[in-house]
Amino acid sequence: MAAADDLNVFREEARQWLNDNFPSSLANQRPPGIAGFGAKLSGDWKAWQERLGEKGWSTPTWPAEYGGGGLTPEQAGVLAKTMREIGAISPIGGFGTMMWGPTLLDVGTEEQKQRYLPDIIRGNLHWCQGYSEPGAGSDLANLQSFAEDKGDHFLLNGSKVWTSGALEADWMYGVFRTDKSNKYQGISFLTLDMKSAGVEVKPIVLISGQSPFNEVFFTDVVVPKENLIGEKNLGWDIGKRLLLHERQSIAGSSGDDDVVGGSYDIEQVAKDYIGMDGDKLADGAMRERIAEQKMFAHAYALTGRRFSDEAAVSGPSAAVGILKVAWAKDNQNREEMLIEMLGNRGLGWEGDGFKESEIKTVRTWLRSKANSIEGGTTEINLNLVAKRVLGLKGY
Amino acid sequence: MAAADDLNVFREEARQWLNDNFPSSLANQRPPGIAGFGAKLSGDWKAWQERLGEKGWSTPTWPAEYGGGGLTPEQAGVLAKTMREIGAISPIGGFGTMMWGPTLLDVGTEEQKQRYLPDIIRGNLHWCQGYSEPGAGSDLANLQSFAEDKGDHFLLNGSKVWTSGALEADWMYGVFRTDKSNKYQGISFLTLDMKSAGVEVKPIVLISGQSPFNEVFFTDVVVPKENLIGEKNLGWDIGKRLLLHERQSIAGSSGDDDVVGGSYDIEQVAKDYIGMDGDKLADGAMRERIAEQKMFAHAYALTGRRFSDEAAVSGPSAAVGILKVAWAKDNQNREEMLIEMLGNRGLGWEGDGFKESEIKTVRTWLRSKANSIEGGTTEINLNLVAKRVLGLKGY
Amino acid sequence: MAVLTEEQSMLKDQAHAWARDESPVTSFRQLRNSAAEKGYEDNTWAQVATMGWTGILIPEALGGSGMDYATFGVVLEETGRQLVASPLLASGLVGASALLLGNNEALSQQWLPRIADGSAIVTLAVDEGPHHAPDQVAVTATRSGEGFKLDGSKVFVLEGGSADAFVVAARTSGTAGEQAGITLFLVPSDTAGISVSTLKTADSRGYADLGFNGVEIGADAVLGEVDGGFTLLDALLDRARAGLAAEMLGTACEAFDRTLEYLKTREQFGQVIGSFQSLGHRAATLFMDMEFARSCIEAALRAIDAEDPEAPILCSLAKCKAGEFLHDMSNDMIQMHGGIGMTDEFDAGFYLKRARATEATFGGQSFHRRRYISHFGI
Amino acid sequence: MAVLTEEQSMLKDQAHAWARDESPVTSFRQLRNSAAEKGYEDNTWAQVATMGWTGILIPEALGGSGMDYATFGVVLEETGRQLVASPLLASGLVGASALLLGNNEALSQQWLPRIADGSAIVTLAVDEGPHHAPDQVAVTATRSGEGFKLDGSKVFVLEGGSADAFVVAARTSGTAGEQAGITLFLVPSDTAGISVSTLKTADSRGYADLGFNGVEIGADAVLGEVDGGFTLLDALLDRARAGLAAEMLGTACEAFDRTLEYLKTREQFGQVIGSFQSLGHRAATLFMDMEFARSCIEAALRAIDAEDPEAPILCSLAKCKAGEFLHDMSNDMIQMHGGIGMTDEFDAGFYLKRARATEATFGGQSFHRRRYISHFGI
Repeated sequence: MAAADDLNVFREEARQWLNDNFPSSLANQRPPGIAGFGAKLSGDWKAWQERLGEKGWSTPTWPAEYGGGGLTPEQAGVLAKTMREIGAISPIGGFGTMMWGPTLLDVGTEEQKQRYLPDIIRGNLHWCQGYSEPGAGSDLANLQSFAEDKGDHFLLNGSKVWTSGALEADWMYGVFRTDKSNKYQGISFLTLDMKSAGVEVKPIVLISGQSPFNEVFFTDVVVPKENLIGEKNLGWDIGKRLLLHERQSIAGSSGDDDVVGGSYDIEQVAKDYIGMDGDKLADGAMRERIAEQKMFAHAYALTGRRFSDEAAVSGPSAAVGILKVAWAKDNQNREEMLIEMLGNRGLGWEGDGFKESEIKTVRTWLRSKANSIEGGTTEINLNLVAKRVLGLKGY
Repeated sequence: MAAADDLNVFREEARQWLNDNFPSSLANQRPPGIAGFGAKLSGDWKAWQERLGEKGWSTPTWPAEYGGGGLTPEQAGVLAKTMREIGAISPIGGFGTMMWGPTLLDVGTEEQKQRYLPDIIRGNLHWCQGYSEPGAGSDLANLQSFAEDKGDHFLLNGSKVWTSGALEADWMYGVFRTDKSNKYQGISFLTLDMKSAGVEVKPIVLISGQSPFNEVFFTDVVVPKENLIGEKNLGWDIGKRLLLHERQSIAGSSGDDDVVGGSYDIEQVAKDYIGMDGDKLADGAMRERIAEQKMFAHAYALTGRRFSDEAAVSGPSAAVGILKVAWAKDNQNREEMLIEMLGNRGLGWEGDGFKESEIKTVRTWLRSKANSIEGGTTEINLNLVAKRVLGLKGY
Repeated sequence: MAVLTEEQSMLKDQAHAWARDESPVTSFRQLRNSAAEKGYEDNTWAQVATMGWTGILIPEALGGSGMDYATFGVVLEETGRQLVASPLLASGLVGASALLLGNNEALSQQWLPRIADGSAIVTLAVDEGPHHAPDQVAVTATRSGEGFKLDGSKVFVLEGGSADAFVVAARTSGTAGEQAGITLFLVPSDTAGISVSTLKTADSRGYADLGFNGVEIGADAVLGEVDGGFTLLDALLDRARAGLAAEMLGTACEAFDRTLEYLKTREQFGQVIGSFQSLGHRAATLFMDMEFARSCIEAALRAIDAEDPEAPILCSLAKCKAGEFLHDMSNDMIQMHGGIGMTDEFDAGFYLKRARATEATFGGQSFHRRRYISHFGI
Repeated sequence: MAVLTEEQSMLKDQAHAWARDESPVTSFRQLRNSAAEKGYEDNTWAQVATMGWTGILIPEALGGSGMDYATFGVVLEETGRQLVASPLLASGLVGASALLLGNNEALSQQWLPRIADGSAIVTLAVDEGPHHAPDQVAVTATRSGEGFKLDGSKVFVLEGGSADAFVVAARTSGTAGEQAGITLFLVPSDTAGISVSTLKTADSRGYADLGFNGVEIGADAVLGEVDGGFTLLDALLDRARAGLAAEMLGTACEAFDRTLEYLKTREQFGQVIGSFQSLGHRAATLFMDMEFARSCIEAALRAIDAEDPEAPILCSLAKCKAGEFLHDMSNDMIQMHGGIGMTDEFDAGFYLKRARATEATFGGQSFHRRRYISHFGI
């Protein structure tokens, strides 16, 4: 009972603080961009970013000593609910809060935590992730970018690929080869300043015509020794741990969204492009497929929420790999259904002949094809679940 | 043009012979059982069996010297079409005509062909197939039944499982271990008389309550040396070749059936158990699923026919493995749809509470679960196609 | 799995141990082989009642323990694992819920103590055709003196052959297809004019078709409102669906566990078959389906307990996801076991047959997809 | 593949070599990059015409070679492999078929020689909404003097921006949704009152929306029967569907071949990725889909040539199976290539975009499932 009372006290405290600090002009508004992922906010959004970051509630459960909120998981749940109720959305995010910060909390030195975490919490720096390399594909540990140990620094040469946000990023964290004689035990986890001499970024044009990803080239880039996270040559375990946080963040984000009746209104598209027969969609087969899609998304959201609750108790589990698989499947299925419902309007590329919403749907559909490849292919994630969760051999 | 003329001459010959020999009482009748697979026919059916077998048209393309029809593939096509037109169905079939005979034609000695083929052609003997063994599963070559070479005979001990029709069979052909030191090069292809001392047959009860399969136990069974087909220890290749004929026979049989509007009337079940809304099924989603099922079956039949035509030119190909996979998928999908449409009537097991057709549907549905296991599992067949047709490594 | 209360943990352990030791699948096999008409063993039923599971939902004052649906779900999941055959769901959950929701004090006083101690079986009679369709009620309840007269027939009534009373959905006005005009009645099974025909089903459980031929009942037999019974029926059915979904989850989880164990031990071509990626990936996908189904079922049960207005869509979601997972799992249990899975000697057939029976009960996957999407205006 | 005639074999080899050498996917890439309004290169089109493919169906007396649809399919399969962009299907097959079936000697004499030598493009204007629905024609053709006056609009007309004439399905009586009352007209594109708006589509081909505003045409513009045009339209569409299905098969086969090659050469974790069973089984399944699609398409084309009454259901079967295979294959081409498949630099995106465009043209998979099943009385 005492615990429940404490939560009520906290709820009041949170309400009061939000009342004093959340600009009412932003209620139910989506941020124009994410601080910590390329956006430089201004006006009320900038003020909100600063106040939230100062309070540490952008990362509610991170320790207060590094600038985090220092809340218990229960309190963080109350905070999230309270923010939802008044339509307050955090504009701070990106790789820093989702993956890099949690990993650093697990494995960083005290000094490294003091150095990196405060800026992540405030959304001051935009981090990008240097993992994939040309030719490596799903075999992530097949790294060629070589950080040669030069005594007081590493000298980095090579390249990374599929790096999202690299064009605007301030810093990169990633995995790099430091020993060519040992595949897994020859990888180190490093950070590097993207403004360092010898770093070059080149956008990749996708089939959607957009360029959310980049190639990053390193030519004799000097990386100070202090940028080594964990031990030299033992960075692969840190890298894998971070990926668990990545998948967990997918689980967490789904749990926060109100997927049922969410913002992507497949029902409206169905009404507009197929039409109704009384109170039912005129196409009975499509109606049932929409139901399947929405129910899958609903089950996914409930599972994400449950896994988040369980992770708050026992830490991230390899079981979240199924959420990554499900997320890709659901996205791709929904986008395909939208294209099918749009019919010949679902072929719009540009120009006045198509509505903006139609062209956007086509681009989003094409972009979604990467969902089952990025962040670990569906095949790799199923391998991981088979091995680590089900205990099967041979994966 | 000469060829076409010849075919016209043959068409007339076939019509005349059928007019003289096919009992008109049997027009469009299905035989009460298959001679060569357990049935002892009587009356008009027996007369028809004898005349057809004597003419060799039960196996139209087999060489006349062994009692076959001696027809070209084109002539056989004309014969099949002519028989369809007057509703004449051959009552001769089973493993002998489908797999064992074609294999024997490929690999048997002149003496063996003379010994076995005439009875197969006339449907005089019922053959069963001894392949699977307890515990071997998909690893068919993992054979334990041992035929010890005793000079003038083999002494057979062990058992076979999943042997269909063994209870009524006169003879068995199959693969048996003759060398324990070599997995694949220690197998021989033998025939044996099921009335031999030491052969015991025990039916297996399936989840459908039926017993189409048996276990067959061998205790010191004497198998004469003349029953060896091909060379000793080199029977595995013959065994595999026979399986190709098995899959080819699936292709061929589908091609003969008129699948579109076939005998299993899923539309009628839909009308009776779901109902109509005007000229369309009341359930739009189920209507589209039925369309998918029927179109898959149609595509399967067309492909079976095409593969048969091609095999007539170039012999059986591993590509027929996909027909086995498709056959299982289609059967199982159709049976599941029937059960779903029957609703709570699709749970009938026995008694007056259910119609005979309902109970039969339930039993058939349960039996169909074996379709993706028997005759090579779906997984094994996909492996074979990946390896032999697509040329992929590792299968 | 959601974090359990201490009470729920205890019940889960108790149910798990009892089912494993006292009523495992071999007990069900004996029952099936005996071809017992009523589809359960008296001894099993007596034990279920003795452990108090029949009274989980019933207030302490009426002989129960006054717990909630989430707790009931924990027990049903465990009995579902071993295919325990008893009227626990039909009477302890559905029958009891009808009285708990039915707002008829006299009937509650009369029947709930007997449901709680297992001395009475009360079951729901709703469907009249091959498919679940609660608004298609056509059995008529015409005014007759102070009471009503029932005519028509019901099908596929759970434990219909051994029930002491039926909760009958009948039409006091309107026509089949309308929600308005439906009324629920509690009718003792020995009332004159009722005929009961038991069914022999593939899952070997107790079902019956019922005939009502001028069955006279009093006005005091009404549960809920005359003509306004559909809301009550729908709420009652949602409880039935969520409870059945929990049982189905247990059945499917056991099928999953047994199959996974087989994948780890059965060798072919010199390696365990679970190391073949086609099987390993399928197992991982089934694991996903299992986790998704569990999330939905737990959410549905909690929503009922919390009187959450989203309970109806969550119950449809739960029943559908349980059905989809159990459907695929029961098929894959056979496929992954190969030939042995096809034999009656092995248990996989029991899981398959039970799967389709529970799928068809209280609405199959299609029914619930349509019920779910109708909440979204299309 | 069905056994080919000598003529077909020759044409197949010719088409294969020409597409590979003169109009491979890199040519299409250049076309796409040039953002040419009309969606094909004049030079490509001239070569296609010079090789006589535009005249395959047209009698020798009118400048063609008088071959059959099965032969046309052989060529389209090869051009489909390399995504060759030209009005060959729209004019050489569909436009020509309208005249061949339309029973209007004067129009045939006037247009068929020009279609055959590529100097005129004649295309079909049928749909008016986002989904293919030939009986939903609403464009009106009202009697006006000796002729008719057209009002309304058509969408998604193949090569609509460069066509010299349109075959327009219009309504001379009845209302949208009825088959009776539809009439086909051949209308030169420079007729007063026609407006043409070209579209920029994902597959970078030539499409246009058309507007008809009091377009006056003579009675001699009628193809087939006044009010009875639906039968002609349906037969014409079936030829279009079977021909397009052959082109789609080629597109999908090329995607299959390239992907299979990648599975055999790309290494990860020290082995070629095709050795992973999840990919190998998917490839084997796609092989099945490919073989099934081929059987259906060949049967449909042969049925058209043989005037088989089963041609309509075979054409729906062919278009549906081609669509299903191309849909899955275009998705799997990207997935199996991984990240590289997502880049514009690689060709997979072209196959994917072309796939959905052809799926939507002349009826998608759902349309044809429903058309097929309607033949079975449900």
